[in-house]
Amino acid sequence: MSIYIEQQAFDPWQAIIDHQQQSDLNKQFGATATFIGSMRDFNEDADVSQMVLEHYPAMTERYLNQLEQQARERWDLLDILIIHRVGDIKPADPIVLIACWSAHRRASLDACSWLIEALKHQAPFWKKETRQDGEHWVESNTDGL
Amino acid sequence: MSIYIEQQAFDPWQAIIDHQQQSDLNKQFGATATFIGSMRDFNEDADVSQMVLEHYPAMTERYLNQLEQQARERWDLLDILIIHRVGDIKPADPIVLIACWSAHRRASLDACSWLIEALKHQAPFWKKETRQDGEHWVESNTDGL
Amino acid sequence: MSIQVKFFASLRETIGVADTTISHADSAGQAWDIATNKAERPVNVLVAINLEYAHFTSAVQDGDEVAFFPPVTGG
Amino acid sequence: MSIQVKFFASLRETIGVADTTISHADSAGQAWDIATNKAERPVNVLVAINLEYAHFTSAVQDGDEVAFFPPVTGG
Repeated sequence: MSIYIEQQAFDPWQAIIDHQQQSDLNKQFGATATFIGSMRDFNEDADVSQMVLEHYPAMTERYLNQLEQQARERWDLLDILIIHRVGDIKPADPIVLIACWSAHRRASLDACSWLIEALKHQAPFWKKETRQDGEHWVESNTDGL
Repeated sequence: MSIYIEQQAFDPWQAIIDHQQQSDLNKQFGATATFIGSMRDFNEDADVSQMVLEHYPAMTERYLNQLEQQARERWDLLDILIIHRVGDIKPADPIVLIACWSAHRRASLDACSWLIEALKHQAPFWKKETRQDGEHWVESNTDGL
Repeated sequence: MSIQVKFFASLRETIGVADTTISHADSAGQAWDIATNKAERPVNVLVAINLEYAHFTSAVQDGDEVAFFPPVTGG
Repeated sequence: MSIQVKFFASLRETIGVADTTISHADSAGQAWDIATNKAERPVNVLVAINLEYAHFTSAVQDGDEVAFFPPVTGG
């Protein structure tokens, strides 16, 4: 189980590959579900050229650990990897990675889906977008639809 | 949108990376959800040393195309990649990959979850496991729990 | 008239036939009886006609492909 | 008595303070009033005490860390 806050751009697929190789998951898991959220170059119909992601480090750490713990209590998971980017972010950069490994498919799929929703609603991160007309704090998360 | 039936072992992460680079998805998508099903070295409390995956090629192709079409009608998806392995399979080999790209998170997450369930219930693939006491056809899919 | 009949997986092994052509059948059930020499049908056998799921009572026509197989277990 | 008060994101910019220490407060609301010189509270401001979500009415004690921030927008 690993949680990372990344200051620099990261490759989510390589992070998954590395995590899988380092762990002792081999041959035990039958299911891997992942979610990656990345920066689009538009939001609410406005072009976004860059973004800054601020966070509350100590509380972020506590909440991501709590969410991971809750997921492990609720589903039968073999491993969880969570990575969240902070700092200056460019379009197409990955922002968040959630990967869940389990023996059977529903645990990893449902935990992955639950973790991204819970993270978005609870973890103290804030996005400020740079648009043509200046910098704007994103005021609230969308419902994901 | 791509569907592949693979006769040989494949690397699901590399397949995603390659697909993403070849497509014109860049900067448009904000969400990527993936599911990978892989072979465990045990099933129903018995050690499984190898497996053969048989399929009905023409019907498999038709059903995977139908499922992809249905997912695109139901959710606002930018791209779908489906890969399913057939033939001789060894423990830890990936069997199925489903990857969905969308602007917002729920479409990719919900489509990915729906596609693996629908594939498991409809697509004509069959597993034969080699255990210590011989070869056994898997008689039905689990409910994934 | 020519109808192609296919069997897959455990059913292919039980029946001992992967693929055969029969000269006449009105329904998938009749195709089963002719192709298997009236073998008993397993309770959970599935039927496809021209690559779409169907029933034993479904009509078949000249040129159709009728397939019989056990519950699917892919993914 | 010493209570650390933090502001994040748009609230940090509006208030003009990231981090300050106040010498006394009974509640998070009182900590807000002292640290902001009674600035008006935005309707949607969130409160955390010692890294856990709390309320403006929640009690604070010596050594506590009280944070105020807008709705979270990560992920």
